[in-house]
This record gives sequence, structure tokens and C-alpha cells, in this order.
Amino acid sequence: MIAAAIIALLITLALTLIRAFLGPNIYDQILAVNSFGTKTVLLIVVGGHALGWFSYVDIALMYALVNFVGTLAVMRFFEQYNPQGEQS
Amino acid sequence: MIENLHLIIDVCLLAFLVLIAFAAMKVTNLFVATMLFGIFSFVTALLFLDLDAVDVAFTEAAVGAGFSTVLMLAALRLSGAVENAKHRHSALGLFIVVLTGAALIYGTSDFPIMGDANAPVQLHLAPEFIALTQEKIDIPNVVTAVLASFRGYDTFGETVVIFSAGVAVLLLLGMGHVEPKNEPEQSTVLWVVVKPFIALILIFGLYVQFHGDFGAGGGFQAGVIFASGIILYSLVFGEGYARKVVPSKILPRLAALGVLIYGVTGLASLLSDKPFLDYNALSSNPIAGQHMGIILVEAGVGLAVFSTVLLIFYSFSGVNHNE
Amino acid sequence: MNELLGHFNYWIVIFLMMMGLYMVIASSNLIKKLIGLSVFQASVFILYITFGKITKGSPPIITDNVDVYSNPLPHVLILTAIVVGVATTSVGLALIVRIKEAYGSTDEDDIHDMDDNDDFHIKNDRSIT
Amino acid sequence: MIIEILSDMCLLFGGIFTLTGAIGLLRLPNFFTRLHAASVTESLAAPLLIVGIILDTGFTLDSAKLVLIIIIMVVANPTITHALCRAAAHGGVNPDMDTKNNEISQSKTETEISAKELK
Repeated sequence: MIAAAIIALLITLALTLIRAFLGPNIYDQILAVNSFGTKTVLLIVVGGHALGWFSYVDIALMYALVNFVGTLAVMRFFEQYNPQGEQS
Repeated sequence: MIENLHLIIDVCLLAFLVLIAFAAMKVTNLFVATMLFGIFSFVTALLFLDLDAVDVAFTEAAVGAGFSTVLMLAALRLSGAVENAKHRHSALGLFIVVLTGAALIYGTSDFPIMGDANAPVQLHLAPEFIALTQEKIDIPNVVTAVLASFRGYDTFGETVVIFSAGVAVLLLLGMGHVEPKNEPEQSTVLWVVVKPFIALILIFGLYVQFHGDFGAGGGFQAGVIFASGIILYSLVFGEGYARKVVPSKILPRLAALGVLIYGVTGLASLLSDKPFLDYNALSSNPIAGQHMGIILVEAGVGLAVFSTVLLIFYSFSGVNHNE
Repeated sequence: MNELLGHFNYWIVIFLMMMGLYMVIASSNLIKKLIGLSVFQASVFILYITFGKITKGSPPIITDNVDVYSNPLPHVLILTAIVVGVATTSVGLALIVRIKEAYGSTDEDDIHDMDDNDDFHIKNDRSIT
Repeated sequence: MIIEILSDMCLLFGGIFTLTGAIGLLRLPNFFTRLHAASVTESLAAPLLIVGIILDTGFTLDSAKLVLIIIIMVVANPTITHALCRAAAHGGVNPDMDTKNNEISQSKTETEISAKELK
């Protein structure tokens, strides 16, 4: 069953990637990239357990945090850059 | 079955890498290209994990996917995000690239098959390092042992390179000066959620710093994680308030202090007639000396990386803030 | 089949490397060039780590009941190379920000045009102040 | 034995939910519906998958960290969704559903418009 979960996650990653390429607007792409990040965390947890990667939990924890910071940074700088919004 | 899973993950991730790189090449919006580069780093780190390189995966995730993306976004804010699509193709360039690629692929036919235990790389140095780590240093993580002790000179050089990169960015951009002011458009949800997150990130950074001898981690990773906690604070609560928490004046001094801790640890062994960076001299028991040396050196690296990373971030976000 | 899969990683690495190289050569935007450089860098990292892998080996962290460890040496080299790579990238980005301030553009061709044009003087040079 | 079956069920449903979410992300017609599909399934699938793993590892330090990961993901996902939704609404993405027929052509021009705005 764990193999099935891994394969489901890999297919999910591929589909999310297609959305990240297609767009159509930048918010869709931010959403897809963030979603890709969370799916990677899940892949690390499930794959790490199945394949016995060493200390995979630490790395998954780290990924979850980095993904959060990264997505916030994208939105923050995009807002600051956007000429419509006030430069803060 | 397990070997097949390894293979499936390996092939899928490599395919993702090619797709992402291709998309990053094609898009004209540089914001999107930077985000795609962020997930490129994520996938690379996942691949490292599958290839047994736990420490490298850790570093790539923290540095490549986290800090590098934030930095590029901060630079894009200053330099403009749309690429001029007019001149983007070069027939000569394509020709050179295809030629070089073909030559290199021809060259790979001489490479050993991946995972071959009798390949030339595996026979020299690596077995000695693994055996010596068990015998002389007695910490589980061979990578940390090689990094901090056997190849300590090398790591010292890298730390100095990072320090000088920080100094170069400081000279180019300056630190700027940002007054704290209330952010009008920030949402309360973000404030409430982010506060415990910052504490969590800082604690996790300390854990990575001191757990590096036993599992994945060490000074390089911990420094970046600790800095990203402060970066998160600055992103959500505003640049000026972050500079109240960690003053910008203190950072160059902290970076220098980190390099100094490393250097002084090396000099200490010179005092007792041992070579530079030979930690056996630090204590009467050689193994305890090694442990002490590695902890000190990792602390120096962590401090230097933390303050340099934060320094670079401050430099980028401080530009143009007063206008 | 074994031959094919055994060299698959190397081929992809070279493909990525060439993609990064093409980005550096062909795109005239400086930030795009820097992204290309980073892709090139990442491909070199993958190459080194691939060399270090041993089939059925485990990560080089000493535990009981394991006797084959993957090669720790490439890991050490790449670990430091990643951090140094980001440090150099940040210097590159700082230079780009300065260039943008001086020329008002990050496009290499525009910058060359301005350099060739005699009337052009750097107006916004803030580095002196 | 029961724990094994339970863990398998969790993994199975987690996998199904992630797949559903991805298909929704790919197929649904406009940005807000896609956001909905991605975030809702994520908040359900992530805990299911991780609980499946926890049941399999048993009670160790690793499982405590996995619980921490669940907490992080359950808190972080809705926050990001909220912030993204806000940013999109501010940035002028149209949440109207009745322009269904124009949606594709409209969203194509949207990219061009945003590219022009950026200049």
C-alpha cells in the first residue's frame, strides 16, 4: 500500500507541475508551487519510511518550514513590486 | 520491490528536473522563473536524499530552496521582473551547446555504472575516512567528522569565502536604514500564525546545530535556518521591526567573530606544538579533544553563516526603502 | 538495460548542464543568466552525489548492523559548495542591482548599446555619496 | 494486525485525496475554485498520510516529530491559502463564475495584461 501512496504522490507532483507551467495568471502559479512544496514533504515522509532514508523526519520538518517561508516571501515581494499596490 | 521504488523515484525526479529547467528557460516573467528555480532546488534535494546524501539534502533545502529564492525575489523587487523577449535566441549558442553536450555524453560511456562499489572513487580515501572516524573521532556522522576535522582547512577556507561574500555585498549595497512603521495591508491571521512559527524555527535551528554530530545537520544548515526565522519576522512584521530585534550594526561583527572562533580553535593547537587545526591538543584525551574541537568549529561556522546570510538579506531589503 | 539505467543519471546531468549553459549564453537578461548559472551548478552537484552512491549502501552515518556506506567525501565537498555557491550568487545579484541603478536596465544588449553611445553618462551614481 | 490495516487504509485514502486534489487543481475552471480544490484536499490528505506512517513506526521520537509536522501543515496550509486568496482579490482576479465561456480566452489575456502591468 505504501508503494501505491508513493506512486500517487509522484503523479500528483507531475499534475501540479503542469498547473505551475500553464498558469494562466501568477497567483495560479504561486498556488501550484506551494502545493508542490507540501506534496514534496509528504513524499519525503512516505518515501523515507518505505525506503529507510536516514533521519527523513528532520528533513521533512525543515521542508515544511522552508516552504512556508518561501511562499510568504513570494507573496510579500510580489505585492511590493506590483505597481498597482502602494509601495510599502 | 524496494530497489524498484528507488529507481522509479530517481527517474521521476530527474524528469521533473528537466521539465522545470526547461520551463524556467521559457518563461519571460522572472518572478515565475525564480519560483520555478525554488522548486528545482526542492526536487534536487529530494534526489540527494534518494542518493544517500542526507546532509547535502538538508543544506540544499535550507540554502537553495529557502534562502536563495528569497534573495532572488528581493533582488527582483529592485531590478524589474519582466525579461525582454526580443533577443533570446542564439543559433551559435545552440550549436555550441549541442556540440559540447554530445562530446560530454560520448565521454560518459567511460564512466562506471552508477552504484558500482568497485568504481575508482570508492576505493581511495573514503574507506579510510570511515574507518578513521570510528577509531579516532568516535562520532556517528562521518560527513561532520570529515568536514570539521579531516578537511578542517578546506572548511575554514569556505567560511572565509562566505564572510568575504558578505563583505562584498555590504560594500556594493550598503546596509541602508529602515524605520519601523506599521504595515497597513497586513492581515491579522498572518501575524497570529507566524509568531509561534518563528519560535519553532529558531528552536529547530539550535537542534540542527547541536545534533549535527549524530544525524544530519551542522553549522552551515543551522545558520541558514536560524537566519530564515529572522527573515520570516521581517517579511511579516516589517523590515524596521526586524532591525530592532537583530540590529544591523551587530551583524558584520558577529560574522567576523564566527570566523575568529574557527581560527582561534586552530591556533590553540599550535600552542602545544601540534599542527594547525589538530583538535587532539585541546584535551588530554584525544577523542574528547576532537569532540570539543568539532563543537567549537561548528559553532564558529554557524555564527558566521547566520550573520552573513542575514547581512545579505538586510542589504537587499534596505535598498530604496527610504524613498 | 543495466547499462542504460546505470548511465541515465549522467545523461540527465549533462542535459541540465547544457540547458544552464544555453541560458547563460542565449538570454540577455542578467538575472536569467544567473538562474542559468545556478542550474549549471546544481547539475554539477548531482553529478558528484551520483558518483558517491553505492547500490544497497546506506548514508555515511555510522550505525550498528550496516556495513556498506556511501562515499562521504563528495557529500562534504558539495555541502560546502552549495553554501559558497549561494554566497557568490548573492554577490552577483548585488552587482545586478547596482547595474540597474546605473543604467536603468538589466538587459545586457541595452547596456552595451548605452556604453557605445557617447552621449550617455552615468547619471544616478550613488556609490560616491 | 488491526493497526496494520488501519495504517494501510490511511495511506490509501491519503493517496486518493492527494490525487483528487491534483486533478481538481488541473481541471477546475478559475483561480478560486482551483485554490479551493488544492487547499481542502491538502488539509485532509496530509494528516491522513502522516498518521498512516505514524501507525507503522510505533511510538518513538520520530513519531513525535511527525505529529509536529502534522501540526505545522494543518496550520500553515490554511494560512497560505488565506493570504493567497487575499492577494489575488487585491490583485484583481475576478471570482465570477458566470463568465464560464469566456474563461479561457479571458485568462489567457490576463497573463498578457499582468505582463504589461509589470512593465
